[in-house]
Amino acid sequence: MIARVIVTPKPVVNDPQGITVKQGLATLGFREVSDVRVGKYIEVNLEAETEHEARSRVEAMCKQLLANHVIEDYRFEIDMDGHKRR
Amino acid sequence: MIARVIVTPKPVVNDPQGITVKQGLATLGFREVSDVRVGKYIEVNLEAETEHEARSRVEAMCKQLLANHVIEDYRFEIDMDGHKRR
Amino acid sequence: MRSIWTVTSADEWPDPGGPCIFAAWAAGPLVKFGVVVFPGTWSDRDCGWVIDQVLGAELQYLWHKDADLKGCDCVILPGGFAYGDYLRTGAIARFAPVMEKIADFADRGGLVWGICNGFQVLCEAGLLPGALIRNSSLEFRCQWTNLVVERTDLPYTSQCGEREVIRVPISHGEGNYFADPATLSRLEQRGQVVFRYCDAGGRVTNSANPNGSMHNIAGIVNARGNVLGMMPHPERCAEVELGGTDGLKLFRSVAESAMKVLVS
Amino acid sequence: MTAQSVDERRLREVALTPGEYRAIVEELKRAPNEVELGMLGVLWSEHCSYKSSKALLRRLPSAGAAVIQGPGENAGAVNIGEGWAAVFKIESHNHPSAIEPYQGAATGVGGIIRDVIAMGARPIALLDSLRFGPQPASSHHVEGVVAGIGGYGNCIGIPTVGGEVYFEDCYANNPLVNAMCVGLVRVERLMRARAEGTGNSLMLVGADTGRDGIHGASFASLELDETSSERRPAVQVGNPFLEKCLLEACMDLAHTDAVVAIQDLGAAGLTSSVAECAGRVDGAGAHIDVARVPRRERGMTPYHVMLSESQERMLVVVERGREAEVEAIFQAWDLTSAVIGHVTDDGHLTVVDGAEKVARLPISLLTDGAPPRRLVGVAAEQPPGLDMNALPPLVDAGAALLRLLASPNLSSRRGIFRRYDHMVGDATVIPPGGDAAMLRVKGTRLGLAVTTDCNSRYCHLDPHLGAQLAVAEAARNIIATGAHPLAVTDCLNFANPDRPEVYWEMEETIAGLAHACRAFELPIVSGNVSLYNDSSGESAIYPTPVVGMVGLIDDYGKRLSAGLRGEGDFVLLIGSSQNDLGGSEYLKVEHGLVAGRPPALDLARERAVDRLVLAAAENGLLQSAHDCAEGGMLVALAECCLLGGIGVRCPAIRPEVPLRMDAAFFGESPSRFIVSLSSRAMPELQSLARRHHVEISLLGLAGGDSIQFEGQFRLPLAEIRQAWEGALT
Ligand SMILES: Nc1ncnc2c1ncn2[C@@H]1O[C@H](COP(=O)(O)OP(=O)(O)O)[C@@H](O)[C@H]1O
Ligand SMILES: [Mg+2]
Repeated sequence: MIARVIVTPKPVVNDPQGITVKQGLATLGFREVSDVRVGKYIEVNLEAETEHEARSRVEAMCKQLLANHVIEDYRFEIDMDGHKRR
Repeated sequence: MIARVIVTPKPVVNDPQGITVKQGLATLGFREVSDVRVGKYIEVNLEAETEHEARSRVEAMCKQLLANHVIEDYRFEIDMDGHKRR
Repeated sequence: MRSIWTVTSADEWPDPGGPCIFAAWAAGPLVKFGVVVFPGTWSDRDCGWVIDQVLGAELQYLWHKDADLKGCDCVILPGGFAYGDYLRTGAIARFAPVMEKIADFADRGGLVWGICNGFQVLCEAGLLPGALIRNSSLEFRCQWTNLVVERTDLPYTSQCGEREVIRVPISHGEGNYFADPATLSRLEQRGQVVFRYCDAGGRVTNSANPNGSMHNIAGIVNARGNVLGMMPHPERCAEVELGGTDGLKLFRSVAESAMKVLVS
Repeated sequence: MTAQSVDERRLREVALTPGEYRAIVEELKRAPNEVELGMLGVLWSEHCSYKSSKALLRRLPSAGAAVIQGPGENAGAVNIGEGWAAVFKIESHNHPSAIEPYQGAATGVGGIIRDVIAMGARPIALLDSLRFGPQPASSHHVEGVVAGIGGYGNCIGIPTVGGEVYFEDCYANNPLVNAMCVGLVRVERLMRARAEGTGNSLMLVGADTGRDGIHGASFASLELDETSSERRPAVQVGNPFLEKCLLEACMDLAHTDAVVAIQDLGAAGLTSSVAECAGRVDGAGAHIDVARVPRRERGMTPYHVMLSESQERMLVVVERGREAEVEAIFQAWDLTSAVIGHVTDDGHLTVVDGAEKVARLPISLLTDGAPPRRLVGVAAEQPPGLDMNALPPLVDAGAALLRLLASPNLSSRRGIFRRYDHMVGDATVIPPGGDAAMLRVKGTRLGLAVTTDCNSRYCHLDPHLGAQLAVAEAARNIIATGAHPLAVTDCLNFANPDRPEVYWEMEETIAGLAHACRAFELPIVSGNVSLYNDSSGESAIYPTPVVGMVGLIDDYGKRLSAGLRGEGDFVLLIGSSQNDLGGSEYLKVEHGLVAGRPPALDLARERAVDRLVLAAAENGLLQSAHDCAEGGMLVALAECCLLGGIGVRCPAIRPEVPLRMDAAFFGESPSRFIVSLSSRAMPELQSLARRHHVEISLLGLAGGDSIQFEGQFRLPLAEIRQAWEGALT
């Protein structure tokens, strides 16, 4: 199955990348953009017996490695039928 | 409204970051992980009259700036009710 | 020599020499280099130093907001982190106003030379094929590398010997050259690979590859031969006190080629 | 609100004691409001007020013929000739790096760069002095910190040319990250952050202000404990790209004479930068309107704005009426600038939010009001002695050498410094990897040598002596390049000074520093103190006085580096060796001991040795020079070989009684160098040595591809290199 993890900078944390991309978009004429935040997307292929088990394992991965909880938030979804898109 | 854009490395592009994350997870005992790909998550707050308009604008942003088609694929969803989480 | 550049292949060039050329050299090479400055560029001053103080050629900084190349014969896109390299290296820089002029200039055969971040910008702008991704080590690398010069018929390398090995430092976190298989084989077939990472003996080996680049590619040129992109920094090795002078050969080549065009 | 009624909890939040609160009420003759309390809290924190260390710091010498600017400004400055001043300072970012290694280290680099920019100087080099717990447990810290330093320095385009890395148990929960920045400015363009001229405008430039790092300064003044992670919003994210633009724009300010002063915003943000800037001018005050401060977030209160530690901001004092000129310069770099207030002559910092009054405090209360803390020092327990007779004799010097070179404190640092751009600027004429690095001053023949040094194990065993040894080692590192030591910046890292033995360590360390700097005639022109480096009072760090030193050579063409140069050159040990095994790496690596007294330092002899090496370098006698430090003679010799790619052939070492074999090879006697020279230069060196009364001994001849001591051991250079380079990659 596949876990799709999204890691984003916490709302109060400065996001220089987002600020710069927003300015870049403005230069390109996308002036309707009021805010940009840039985070990470992590696709994890894993084996698990149940969705519940997958959920708790991915939760642990996020806590321990995938997200830096000092400055980042994370969320994820589990796709039981998902398979590697290669 | 909010556009949630996901940019992933194309399957043919090797993804050293993904490989390293996979190894890191294995070291932490997550041996059930068979593959990891690391991409970007970009949250764009924008104004648009209609979902259709939003869609075409975000499509243009992706083409021009947010993704590099030589090495990356992108996809996005539009959340009409989404607002900045601040 | 302020006219549009015309690139001829090296063997068609007339034999340089004769007193007039040396007189011209004595007054400094006549070529005018333009060095582009984006917000976040930092090799601009180093390139400027080499052009102005070491080579003695004419130097013109080009601001990213400029809409005019000010009569430069060779435009350098130098190293740095334009716009912080946020999102992707070179991604935002390629939209700077000056880039439009540079694309036109390249179209007309003008010399456009991307170094490090400049190479990344040229790829993003589509002036060179492929892309530069994260080093396979995932680490930034600042170190000397050996490069084998695979083309010496270019205005950038005419002062190098056939398959000469030159020592030039790299300094990048994303210099891992990638192109899809079709593009890569086209590059190889057409001899567009100019520099490859190699060992001191010129052998192109895995262990000599500092960043995981496909085919050990360190620099490529476009099909026409006027747009060069390279990750290593020739402007960091133009004086003995900095550990080597091989980089100066590339700057000299450009100056010399300009001379040749002038006499031709 | 009276002194009694103020909530204790609130006081703790702003890190003020009830006594301090009483002092505030007494001075103001009223209770401070919330915003005022917050402002006083940050400025009276240890980090900003130096209330525990100020009295001691006065003992450090800061005067000297070359000094243009001593302590008290954003950075120190010394005259290096030809119209140039070198500007430099070192600063700690220990606490943020413990919590978030990457961003903590990155913003530490960003902060020290702004200090140099504020002096009007262009930064030309960075150094980083790092301390971690033992590997592999500390690898999370090491990885993050090294990546963070590189992430910032590489992006902004200032070369990171030196530093140090040590691993000791005491840093496991308290890693140290000290960053030093060196800049250059024409003497007449040196700026000072003085808010002169009533009515002049205060402009805030650079990043928008967010809610980041509120109470960061107070945070750095507390011990780390379990709740530290809850204070994590104090962690800030750096934007090196923005700082690069800020740097260039500030350099462009030199084209206008409209700018009176520049002050960076660091710890305690707007509050401290405005107060400090006004505090440097008698009677000056400032009027600030927080409503004019550009913000990154909605819903920020005046409290947030005054205390925010958002990075990449500068305060610029501009002549009234010329704001547009300055704005245009920042605009060219796409940077926001806003006039947020003006200079007054009422000696007060007045803060308003549009029409509303927010705070009004005397500048002197903010900057000088914190009551000094009178602490007492009590000598720490004597560390374990060393019974030399109980030490087993050295059996195989070659095998010991390999183990020492592979140990984390002695192995090659290449795995670290190759992740830093150390070449940008085209000025690095001696790259990292040897002793001091050297940067040429373009347009002249001048070379600036830079280094940071401190062996904190010595300081732990004897703080007074350890501090002197740090100065001596830094000086030797400078001298090994052929440069003359010029001036010092210091970063004093200690545990909790409320503990008498820690305060005693501070007293001893500072006395030792002062003593050595006086002996070397070296002024300390800037510095920083970081206290409370103990987690929950358990694991206190060793006293760690990092010495940053700058030296000058009048012609960088005469510079020396550490690597051997030519086959057949004579390899000499300059200086004499004693049984100095106390505190050595040899003891730790081979015998698992941290014990004994650090090597004795005879400052007169040290100076004689230094003078000899400088004279020999000056006269062009030497091919290479290397400081003999941790690991002793044999490790230093191996480094000379490895850096030069040439081996050495030596006769057997037969030390004369009472010198022991292990001490001869691995003892860490100070005041020694390893040099190489051609045989032709020998007679002249010998006579120089006699004149300086310095002992020199021939170790062997450079050549071959192994290190051999006849009849003792022979090791191929390749094997040695593998041990040395394998450890830290
Ligand atoms: N953290 C670091 N960053 C950059 N350079 C470093 C770092 N640590 C050590 N170096 C460099 O590696 C070399 C060896 O360091 P060190 O063993 O501390 O030297 P020494 O004992 O002579 O002071 C020096 O050039 C030093 O500047
Ligand atoms: Mg040292």
